[in-house]
Amino acid sequence: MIQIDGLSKAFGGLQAVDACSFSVGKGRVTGLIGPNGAGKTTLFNMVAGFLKPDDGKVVLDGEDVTGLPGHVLFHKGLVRTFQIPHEFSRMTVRENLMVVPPAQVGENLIKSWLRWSKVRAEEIRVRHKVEEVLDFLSIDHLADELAGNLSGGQKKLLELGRTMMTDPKVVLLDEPGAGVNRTLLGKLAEAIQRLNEERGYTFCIIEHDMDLVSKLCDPVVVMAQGTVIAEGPMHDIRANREVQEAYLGGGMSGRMGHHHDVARQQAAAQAATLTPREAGA
Amino acid sequence: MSIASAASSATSSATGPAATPLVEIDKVTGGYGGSDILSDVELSMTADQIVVIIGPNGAGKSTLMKSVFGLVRIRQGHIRLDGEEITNLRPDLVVQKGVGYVPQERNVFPSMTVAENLEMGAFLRRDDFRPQMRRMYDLFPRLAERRDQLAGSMSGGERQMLAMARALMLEPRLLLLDEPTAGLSPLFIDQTFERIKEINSLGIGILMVEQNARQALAIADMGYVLATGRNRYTDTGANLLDNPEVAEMFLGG
Amino acid sequence: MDFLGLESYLVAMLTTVGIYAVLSLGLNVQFGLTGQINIGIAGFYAVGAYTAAILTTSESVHHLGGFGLPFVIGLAGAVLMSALIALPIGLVTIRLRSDYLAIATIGIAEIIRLVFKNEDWLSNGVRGIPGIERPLAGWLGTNAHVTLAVVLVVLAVVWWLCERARVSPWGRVLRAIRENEQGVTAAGKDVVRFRVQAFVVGAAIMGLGGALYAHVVGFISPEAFMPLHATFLVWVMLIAGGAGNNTGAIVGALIIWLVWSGTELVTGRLPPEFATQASSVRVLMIGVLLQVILIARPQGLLPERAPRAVGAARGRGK
Amino acid sequence: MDVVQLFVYGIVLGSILTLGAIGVSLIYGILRFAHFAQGDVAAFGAYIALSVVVASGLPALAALPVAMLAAAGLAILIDQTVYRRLRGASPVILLISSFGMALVIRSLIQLVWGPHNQTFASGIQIPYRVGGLVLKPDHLLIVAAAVALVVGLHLFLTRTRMGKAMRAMSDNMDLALVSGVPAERVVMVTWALAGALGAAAGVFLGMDTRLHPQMGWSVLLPVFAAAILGGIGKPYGAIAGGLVIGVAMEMSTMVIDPAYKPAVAFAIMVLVLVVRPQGIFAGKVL
Repeated sequence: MIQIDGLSKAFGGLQAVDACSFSVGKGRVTGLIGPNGAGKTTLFNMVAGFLKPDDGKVVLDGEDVTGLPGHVLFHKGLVRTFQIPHEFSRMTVRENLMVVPPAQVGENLIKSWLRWSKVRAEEIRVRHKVEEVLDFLSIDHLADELAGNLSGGQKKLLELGRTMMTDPKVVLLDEPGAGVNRTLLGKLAEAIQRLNEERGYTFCIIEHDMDLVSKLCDPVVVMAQGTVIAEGPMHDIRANREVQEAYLGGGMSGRMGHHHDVARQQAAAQAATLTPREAGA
Repeated sequence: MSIASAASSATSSATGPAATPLVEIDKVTGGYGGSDILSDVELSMTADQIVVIIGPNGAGKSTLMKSVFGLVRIRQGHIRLDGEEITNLRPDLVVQKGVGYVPQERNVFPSMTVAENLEMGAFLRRDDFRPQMRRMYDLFPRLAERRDQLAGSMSGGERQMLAMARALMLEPRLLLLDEPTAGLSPLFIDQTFERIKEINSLGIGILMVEQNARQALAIADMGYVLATGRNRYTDTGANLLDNPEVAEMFLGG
Repeated sequence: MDFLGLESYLVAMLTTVGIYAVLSLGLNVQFGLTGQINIGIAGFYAVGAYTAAILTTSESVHHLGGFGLPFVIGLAGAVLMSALIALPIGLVTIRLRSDYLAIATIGIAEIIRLVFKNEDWLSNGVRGIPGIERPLAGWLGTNAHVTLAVVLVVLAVVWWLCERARVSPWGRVLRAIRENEQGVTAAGKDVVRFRVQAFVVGAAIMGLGGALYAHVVGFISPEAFMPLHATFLVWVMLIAGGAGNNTGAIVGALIIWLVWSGTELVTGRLPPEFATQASSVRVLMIGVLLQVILIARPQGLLPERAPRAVGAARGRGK
Repeated sequence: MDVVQLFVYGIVLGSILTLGAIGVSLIYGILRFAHFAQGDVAAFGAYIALSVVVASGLPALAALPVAMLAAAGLAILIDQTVYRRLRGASPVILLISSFGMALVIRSLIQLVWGPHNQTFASGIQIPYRVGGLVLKPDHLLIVAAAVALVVGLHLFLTRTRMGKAMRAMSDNMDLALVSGVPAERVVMVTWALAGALGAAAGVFLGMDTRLHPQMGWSVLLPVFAAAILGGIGKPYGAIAGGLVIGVAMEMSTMVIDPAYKPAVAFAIMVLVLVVRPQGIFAGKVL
């Protein structure tokens, strides 16, 4: 569904994403994990059109969409959520969802004034869709609540709900589990799973909660230092030495082959500090 | 190896398990706003130690550190500094009690000079702080070279040095470091860890959160591994490095 | 005061309230729905007033026109002209942060006022344009009751248009932009387009208010478009009534005008030598009232309420 | 008129705008809102000076300290009675509040001193003639006093404990607070400085032209244009911004009707906001 090919982005001197390539399979739930600063969110922002890549290509369903702005990609079926929920606080949950469907007749003010019956008919359709979404997420009791009053977890559900208001080809979720309590997390996971299985949604998820990742995602892509270091089912990823090293911060020296001196120094420093431990053990 | 014996064997100069710990975090539960992030977390360290907190994202590492500094609402449990209760004390009062804190980001005054940043670090001092400033320039020669340069124009590594020096201006007993090597190049990471060891050798306790677990544990006396807001493993840095479960835990094992 | 005196006083007062209510509704589209701070209401108000005056007065050597066109054409021209002036301003300034937009609109209003003050060929400068006929005078006469009725009809139409705009998907996008712009972009909407539309629609309504004013008063000059009456009172009205609430905008206009003219009753009792001081006392009191509202009830008398969803189970819905 | 002559007038106006713009920038740097009553605080200062001049017969410059003190007091008073209660509210609310406060101050001025134009000194000053240049003694005084005030402010910001605390707070609020900077005291000093510098701007404006209750409002736009040009929140930028706007406004009279001078300030401001919203002189900050 999405092919990411050699995508790169540098901020100042820091190479945040470095020739990153992988693909998100149609109908799959692809997990994207990696230690902090691995470049996951930067990658997401580039794919979703919120950042322009320095180099590389993003192909969505066969079409080159590299560098297109966010609201254009939205209409091409690529929808994203944010790590920090971007809800409309002083609007009800229902209104939050009703904003989303594209090209509503009533978004034209003149038509809202003159063609109200048409606008009204569409509003009723959108409203039914909202009810369906709220029902699906089992937050229908919150429909008339102001979004600003929701808990962190409920806001995350609302973010997911917004993606369901269109018929997206692919949904990018940025840390859907962060700040969500256990009960709601179960609900969220179930919703993602059902959307994938029953409706064939394609997902790509950045997530730090490994339980959630292993429950939902296959395959899992691991990024470190701006590039993909492993890809496969979570089971294999866990056992992967390189991935473990990346999470411990030791993977770096291996990757810094072109900085021979630094790498050697580091190796020496590590060897030196390891010696007493071995002696002690 | 038991925790107690690990601690005493790891730090040859330790005054023994009976001495009052510099910091004692005693079954702390708390977080921001309504929800708890930490549950029943325990930690204890002496003044001569470097203690590292590691764990997967969202484990509550930074939150634990901020709880010492009064930036987190603690619902249950106690935090003591040299036996004195500092639970939920206001941050600037915690500073006055001898705790320096270096946040991960926005940790300098970018449009003030290096020297002025150090002065701001000493803002609460009424006595002559120039000797301490000279000591900081000795410890961080790079800062001495750039004393009249704006902090905002310095590299990430230099800024980290400045942030540490600034926090040391009040001559704290304890220095809290929140991911001091985040975003630094490997060369600066090494330098930063070197400086941290030096600071510790001056008799200042170091409590830090690090992503760069391997290198941090290598210089640590004790390591605390947190997961989902709870203590998961506590052992000497060396033992934790050796423990394959720790690595797997990062991946949700 | 005898009955007739009281009655004519009430009619005149309600007419003024009607004009202010139109301005307040215009500001509500910009600030209440979209969160745009326009401190240049006076500018669009003036454009509307001068446009209507030039279009409807009989030919004069002192200013452009007049063209002697009917009242309704004058209104339409006022709306169109203020929208046309607002469009380029909107396109240039709309991406600005709210406080920058505020200072920019002050500048716009000031420049518009300077143009009317200095360009004699256009507006007869400080001497102003006299002889603007009462609304529909040729048809219904110059009766004050007719004038009031016309103003109230226009107000009712504007209220209806604003209310429809608010509950429509268009208004929903505006309110969403006010709350979180990035979230609206992520929902595929072109934020800039909507913001410009809101600014232009609000300005057009203010222009309409200006046209009404010109016809009600019969004479306009740059003095009438100083920021105090034309901008500040409108802001106090909308804040007091409830930003985001169209009915609140009207109620606010009524109440604040009552207070404003009430203060005149108080200061009117002062000896005549204090006449100039008296007007200052009134502004002072309104200024203090605004501070009290902002501190004690920032949401206003009638706070914003979510529009009832179309097709909801209750009411006539499906 | 001669280009050089207009340039000199521009410098004079620029000095006045600079003082006002520094006040706006200081307030923005610490409290993060655009203070729309700054012009009227300046006008208040000018009128206080007028009262002193009338009562004592001293020249306006001698009344400056009293005016600055009074305006500082007024600024602290409005902060303590109104803005303090709105801290934590959105900047939009504070902005509207300050817009209302501007009118309160203006009507107070009108109430106390009347609505008419007034001047500090009647009679015509005998100008110095240097080459073809006409220099009024007041102009020299204004520029000299403005330079002295700016230097004084610079010394305060860079040499004193409180000045450094102010810069620290504007730079990184959280870090300043944990460093033990007394926030409310800094806020009060900020208001005092902004009020005092505003009063100086008002007095100089009154010396240069005349006093009238609208003077604060009419100078607000160029003052903000100067602050924005210099990068709002950055007092050193405000100096450059003020001079650029002042000179541009005066020089523009060669090509356009002098009545449209405010439009020049506006045009420069909009250009800056659209092309470079962080200000032309970003980088050199408080």
